[in-house]
Amino acid sequence: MDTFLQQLVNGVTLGSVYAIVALGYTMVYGIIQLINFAHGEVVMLGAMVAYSVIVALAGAGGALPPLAILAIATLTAIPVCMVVGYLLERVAYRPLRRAPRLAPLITAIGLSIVLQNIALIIWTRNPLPYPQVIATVPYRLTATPDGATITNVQIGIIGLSIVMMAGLLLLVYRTRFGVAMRAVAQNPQVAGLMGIDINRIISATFALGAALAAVAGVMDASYYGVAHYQMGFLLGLKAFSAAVLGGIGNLAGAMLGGLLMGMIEALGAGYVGELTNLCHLSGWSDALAQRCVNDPHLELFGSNYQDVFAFVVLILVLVFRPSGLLGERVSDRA
Amino acid sequence: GKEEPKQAAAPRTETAAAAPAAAPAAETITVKIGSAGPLTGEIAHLGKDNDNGVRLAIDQANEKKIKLGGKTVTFEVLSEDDQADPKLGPTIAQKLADAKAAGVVGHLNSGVTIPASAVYNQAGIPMISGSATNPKLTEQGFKDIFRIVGRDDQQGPAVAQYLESMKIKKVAIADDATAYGEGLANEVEKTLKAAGVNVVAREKTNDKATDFKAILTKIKGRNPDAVFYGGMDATGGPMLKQARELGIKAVFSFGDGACTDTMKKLAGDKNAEGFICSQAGLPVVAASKGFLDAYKAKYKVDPIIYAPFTYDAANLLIAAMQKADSPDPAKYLPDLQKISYDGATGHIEFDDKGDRKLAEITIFTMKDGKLDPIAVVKGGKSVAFADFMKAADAGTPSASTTAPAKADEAKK
Amino acid sequence: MTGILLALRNVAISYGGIRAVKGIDLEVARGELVCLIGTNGAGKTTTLKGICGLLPLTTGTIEYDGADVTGRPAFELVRKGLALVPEGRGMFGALTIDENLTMGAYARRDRPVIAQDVERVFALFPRLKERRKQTAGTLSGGEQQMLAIARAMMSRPRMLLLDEPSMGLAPLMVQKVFETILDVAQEGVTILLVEQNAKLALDVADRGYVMESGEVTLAGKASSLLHDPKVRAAYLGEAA
Amino acid sequence: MNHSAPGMKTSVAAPLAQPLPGVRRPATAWIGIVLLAVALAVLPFVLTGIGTAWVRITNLAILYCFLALGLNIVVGFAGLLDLGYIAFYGVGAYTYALLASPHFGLHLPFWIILPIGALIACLFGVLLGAPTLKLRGDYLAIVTLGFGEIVRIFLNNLSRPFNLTNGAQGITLIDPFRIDGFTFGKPHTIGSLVVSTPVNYYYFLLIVLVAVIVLNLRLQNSRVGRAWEAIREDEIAARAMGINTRNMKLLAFAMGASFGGIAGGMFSAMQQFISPESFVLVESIMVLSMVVLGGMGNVFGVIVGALLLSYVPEVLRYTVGPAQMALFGRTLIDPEVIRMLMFGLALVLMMLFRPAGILPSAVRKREFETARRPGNGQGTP
Amino acid sequence: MTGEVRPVLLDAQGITKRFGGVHALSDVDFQIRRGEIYGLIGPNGAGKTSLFNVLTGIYPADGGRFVFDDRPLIGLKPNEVAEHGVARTFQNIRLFANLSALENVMIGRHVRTRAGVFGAILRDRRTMDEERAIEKDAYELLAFVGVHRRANDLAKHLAYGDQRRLEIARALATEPKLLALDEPAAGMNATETAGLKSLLEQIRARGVTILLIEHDMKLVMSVCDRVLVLDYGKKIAEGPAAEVQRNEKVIAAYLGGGVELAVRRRTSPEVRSAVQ
Ligand SMILES: Nc1ncnc2c1ncn2[C@@H]1O[C@H](COP(=O)(O)OP(=O)(O)OP(=O)(O)O)[C@@H](O)[C@H]1O
Ligand SMILES: Nc1ncnc2c1ncn2[C@@H]1O[C@H](COP(=O)(O)OP(=O)(O)OP(=O)(O)O)[C@@H](O)[C@H]1O
Ligand SMILES: [Mg+2]
Ligand SMILES: [Mg+2]
Repeated sequence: MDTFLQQLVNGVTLGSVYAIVALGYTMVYGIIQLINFAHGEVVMLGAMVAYSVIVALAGAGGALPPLAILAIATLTAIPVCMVVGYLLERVAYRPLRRAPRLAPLITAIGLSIVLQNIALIIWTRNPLPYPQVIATVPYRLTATPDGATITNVQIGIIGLSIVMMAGLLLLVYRTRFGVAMRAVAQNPQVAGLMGIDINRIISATFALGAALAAVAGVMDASYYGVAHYQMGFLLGLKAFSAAVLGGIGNLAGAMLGGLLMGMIEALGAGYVGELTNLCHLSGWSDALAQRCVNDPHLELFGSNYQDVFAFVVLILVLVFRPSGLLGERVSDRA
Repeated sequence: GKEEPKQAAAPRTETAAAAPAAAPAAETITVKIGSAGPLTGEIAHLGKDNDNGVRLAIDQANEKKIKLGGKTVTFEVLSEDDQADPKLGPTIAQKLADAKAAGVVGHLNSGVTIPASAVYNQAGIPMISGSATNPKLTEQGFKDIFRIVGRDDQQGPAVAQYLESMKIKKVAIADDATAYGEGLANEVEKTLKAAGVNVVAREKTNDKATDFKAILTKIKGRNPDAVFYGGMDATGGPMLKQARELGIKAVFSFGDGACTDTMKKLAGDKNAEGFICSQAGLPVVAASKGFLDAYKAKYKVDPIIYAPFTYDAANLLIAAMQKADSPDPAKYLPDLQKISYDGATGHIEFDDKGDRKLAEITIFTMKDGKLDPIAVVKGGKSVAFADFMKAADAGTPSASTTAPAKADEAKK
Repeated sequence: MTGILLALRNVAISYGGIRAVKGIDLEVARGELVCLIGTNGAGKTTTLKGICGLLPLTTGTIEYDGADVTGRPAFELVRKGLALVPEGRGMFGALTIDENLTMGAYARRDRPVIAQDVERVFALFPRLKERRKQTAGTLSGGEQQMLAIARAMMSRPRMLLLDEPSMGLAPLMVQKVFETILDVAQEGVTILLVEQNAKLALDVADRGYVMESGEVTLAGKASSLLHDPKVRAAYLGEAA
Repeated sequence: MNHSAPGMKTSVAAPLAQPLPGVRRPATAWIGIVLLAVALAVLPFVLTGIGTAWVRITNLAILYCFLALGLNIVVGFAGLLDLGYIAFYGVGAYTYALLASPHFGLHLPFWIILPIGALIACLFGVLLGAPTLKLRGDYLAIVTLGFGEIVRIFLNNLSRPFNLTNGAQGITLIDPFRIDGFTFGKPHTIGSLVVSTPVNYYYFLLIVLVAVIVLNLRLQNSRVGRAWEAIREDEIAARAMGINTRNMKLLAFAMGASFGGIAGGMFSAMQQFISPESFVLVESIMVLSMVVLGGMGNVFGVIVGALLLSYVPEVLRYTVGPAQMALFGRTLIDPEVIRMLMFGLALVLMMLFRPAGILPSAVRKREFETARRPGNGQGTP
Repeated sequence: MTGEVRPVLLDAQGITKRFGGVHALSDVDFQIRRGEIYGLIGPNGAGKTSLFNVLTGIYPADGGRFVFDDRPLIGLKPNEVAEHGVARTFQNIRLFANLSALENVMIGRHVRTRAGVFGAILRDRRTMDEERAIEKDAYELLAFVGVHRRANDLAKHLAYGDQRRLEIARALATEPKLLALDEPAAGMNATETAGLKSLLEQIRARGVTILLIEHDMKLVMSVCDRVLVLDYGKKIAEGPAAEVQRNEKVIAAYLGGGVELAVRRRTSPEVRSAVQ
């Protein structure tokens, strides 16, 4: 049971990161129906910029308290990423707003390659050990001596994610900017007729998503301890899947999807093997029982199928709820 | 493009030069050595490292003004990026064949090396890989394909034997689901099981992962005494770090892909302390201080993993050419097959298949922030490093293949 | 300050190569209700879109409230009190009726008055009040048309451009909509009305323009257009 | 009243406005085709002159043409965004590898395996299509992406507990194509002409490519092709017109998948070694980029896209390093990094300047451009 | 025409459709006879379009059944309904916007033609003959509705009225027994509507039964044999057009007191003076 609790903690932490990244995808998708394939790269840039700042500050005597270093690093990464996000939209997506749907998808892929290679030039191709400015302190969750723990870093990540998500929800559902965002998402031309400056709203949405991505990048890298110029790709992909799982274009959906994705991955890796252990069936066949004496973990699907598990859940959800968990069923009036 | 005439021209001069009586003695010839590996993509840092190894060897050879057939040779490195993409393997091989490379060092991964090897074989160009560990590479029956790194089924058992010698009861095994990582882990698993060690978990992640908490938590639940991970330092380091964070106290062990200083940086000094890893051949630090210094002097960084092997591979090609007194593959190939050479990674001889003969495998541990050799495994036996060195000093046959001079360096 | 609120001078608009509007002049005085009629494809919608800054002009200028607003983006004009009820209604499909109305008032900042205005449009269109939490995308065609007009009124425009407001409305509803238009006009809002129901349009309007193939072919008092034999033949379904 | 059968008989007898499809080609077109054929026939020898590597690159490019054409059926014709297309390629490749290698000791001839591979891939296509038919747009994209990953992960892991695919180690010593003792895997000498292995395959690939192109063109201009177009434009209206959208979408998936399967088989034979590394997501993305960049829905556009994206990186490989040397006298940045940078930038720029693709299909072009000849009739009835 | 009772083509019994709490259709019964033009009117949101959607299989019904040409329709998919001989147009035009007018109509022929993948690839004689027939039929239909001069123009570039007619041609291409038109006159002026009227009559003359949703009373009154009136999803009246027009309930719910009168009454003195 302790293992289960630990997996849950792992899953929620990872899920929080996914959720924050997924929000960026979902906002951009919601507003201009674009899968911003380069979003993962913005996450990576966030981690990298913060890395340089941390290294510089920590190297410069270390007079600053660790939390301050981390804060300064993140606060530097955020505007850099916002500018990158803004530029992405301005240079590569805006001119294609009326183009066939897949054209911006390809520019997004192109930009993703470009950003990766720029990062490669700046930060080398080696995996960078992410400075651990904050010493990890585990807190025990149960009475068992060697049981499940939650670390201060995990608590920080989960807490910060919740704060950011709440802030975003407030922004989108309680402010004029938020309403305008949703209106542009629905029908940009008419939104213009309501007095909304569409371009500004779209740019702002990109910048906002990029700011979240920057924070997510720092969280991810400092949690797992590495940053790499290609770290954004897989993370982005997972987060994008999470956004779809929750219902793309839907903020609450992205959060739910992110959390679920994190937990599915953790629990999937942790338990699929156990569930598909052929040795549970040794009663049925002697040959099997024989093999199981030597090898009690004759797992049909082990942690190697972790991603399969995640995608199967995704596909099942979409088969039964074609617009994702919380996606509005935009009924197509005939 | 513009380069075509140049490329077409280059081999011509070379072939002319290779013809014995054609030129006066003062003439120099250019011999091209291919260096193939991923220079872009996920594991480009390793590819670059390999390339650096080759370049170092070639630079040194050029300084020596080697003569072949009476002519001074300028060696030239043709670096090709295979992007670690199996599909590109044959294309790159063909490019090197077209450019009339006299020999090739590469590629990095088995997945690329295997399809490429067929092309080298057809073109009759000797190829030596310093890092492709998949046994299949040399099982294809190609006479001109060699490797100087331990095969998975040599290295894997070695680590396993060492673990076994530590009297470990329960082991968890993980790999990165690549040909390298999986192959190695499979061999470790096989050997351990045969020795009656309980393998309590067999997990997989992937070579791009950063999150290992899920499988580590599962492993923790099984309470192993040791964990073996088949994979590279880029994933091995973070894994080690996360394991310690989760409170896993088991001994961590790795293959050569994670037998690097990078581990210390990625895992954190404290976490890295005490992990075990293996490397084919005799310890880098010991056997070839010369190589290490030269590498550091030239590139301002430490070699990552396989650079000493590719360095040796390039030197092997040159040595064979010198023996045959010709850069013509057909001429020097027999000499390459029969070669006996002391390199940065120890003594090298090839068996019939083109694999390194009876390679020693050294076990290291991270001690006080440094990779320390603790044992040498050879022919299925693990000998403590100090004992091995003593034996080498005494000139006991068990270490006869090691050049004493190198062992001396190691002692100090 | 002149009495003219909106003036188009030699306005031409094309879609790529096709000239949909070929250099027209059109004026609307403050407080006036002007209608623009014409066959399908005459360029009426194109003209309205051009005025609102949704389409770029190839030539010509547009003056609104004494200022040259040629080439200004739509949102700026809305902030100056120009509102368009677009053809095809332009719903925010996934937003509720309430939210659509809020969007209409986006350019305004007087919250309490906005709430009052919501009640005012609900009084005009009780049907909308019944469905206020329903998403606009699922409303019937007529309901959407009502919402579009209501939403435009939420911006408290000084000038309202209506593109075929009666399209798809039941007779009773058409009646209501036109009553509303007159009410709005009476409040002092200037109106430019594009309408297929020429009879009705000319009935309520002060002046009218007739467009054909991108050109204004007739203009004058609504009453005189109503009796023009060419108009009667082409738009009122009467034999010439 | 007279109940005549509701039908097409109408009193309005109008002359047809344009010639019917399937028109005869003029003589000049035939000459062009013959010239092109000759050019393609001698191409490998010209390329060998530059370097045999170029023949191999060309072979891979043709293989990508197959893939892009197959994906074009799904994405370009039927409008279904598929990000996991490479899975079918993988299925085809593994089918070939398992049936013609020492792995299971089977050595079936290729003309039997290729159809089997196509069939199995086709089955996978239906398997993927069936549960996802209701999904639209980007939801479909992510599901197909997931499917592609699932297939790859299975290929990578089906080595235990029972060894089906040999896992990440891949399958070695795959048989090359063989016809009656003639093997594609070895050079042959005809008179004084040496026909190398890649050249052998080149001709085979070229013939298949021509067949595939004809097939695509014919499909596009057919009742089936129109039904796909209708679905892409407006699914609800298409259904109301009596088009069985479910079957037509499945058909698109199945056909696209079969193409992928055949291409996979050929890849296996050419490489003689395959491992799951060749069937990763990035490959799917690459093929999609070829389709979109070339001009979705236009068979020739797609081919241009495939050739371009296959050759550009190779050309850059040959030029970037030397160019840098010429400009700065030394290598400032790794040529490979610059190559990737330029490749990424090229994708962006080409899309910015030709958003509908390099050779847009008639329909896609219309979608984007607002320009049009004015029609002559807007009359009332 | 009036005296003779024609056989029933479509028999609808107890049709019910709900959207959440909204009862779009409650227990609607009606019958359409062969060869007639049957009107469907009612206030906005009465459920007319919903009835079309249920009939053509786009929405599943929550209750009731349709018997069409002696075969039950309920539960069929839209394409199956089309195969049975029901074609429709859409209130918000749904043409294949980026295809030419001709291609739009050719797609309409899909359900009455057979060629499959193999035919397409092999191009056998039968397929080619069929292709030619499809194109010829499609062009004739375009001519029939009067948009043949724009056969090669994109649907989205056609003027609104032409688009409406093109939609009708596309629907006719499926050789329907029943043609369901959703507000075909919307956006047309009186003169254009008169043209539409004659088109409807020509279609009827070809033996196609028509179900017509329209708000243009002049058109409804002049072409419809019988009219069904819906209000809030319920049937409030049915019968010959003239009769329905006088029905009190229909006047109260739908027709009102005549547009012009009401407008005049409300017109302000200033405006009135300006108008006169
Ligand atoms: N997006 C477009 N692209 C190309 N041509 C267009 C486009 N929109 C309209 N047109 C053409 O421009 C001309 C004018 O169209 P417009 O919509 O302004 O006419 P309208 O007077 O509003 O007609 P309706 O009464 O049918 O609404 C028509 O010929 C139409 O086909
Ligand atoms: N998909 C849907 N989801 C929710 N409500 C719907 C949906 N479709 C229709 N409705 C509701 O059902 C009712 C009937 O709508 P319908 O479109 O059938 O009206 P209609 O009679 O065609 O009106 P109009 O004349 O304005 O077109 C309306 O109140 C509408 O809001
Ligand atoms: Mg219009
Ligand atoms: Mg309706």
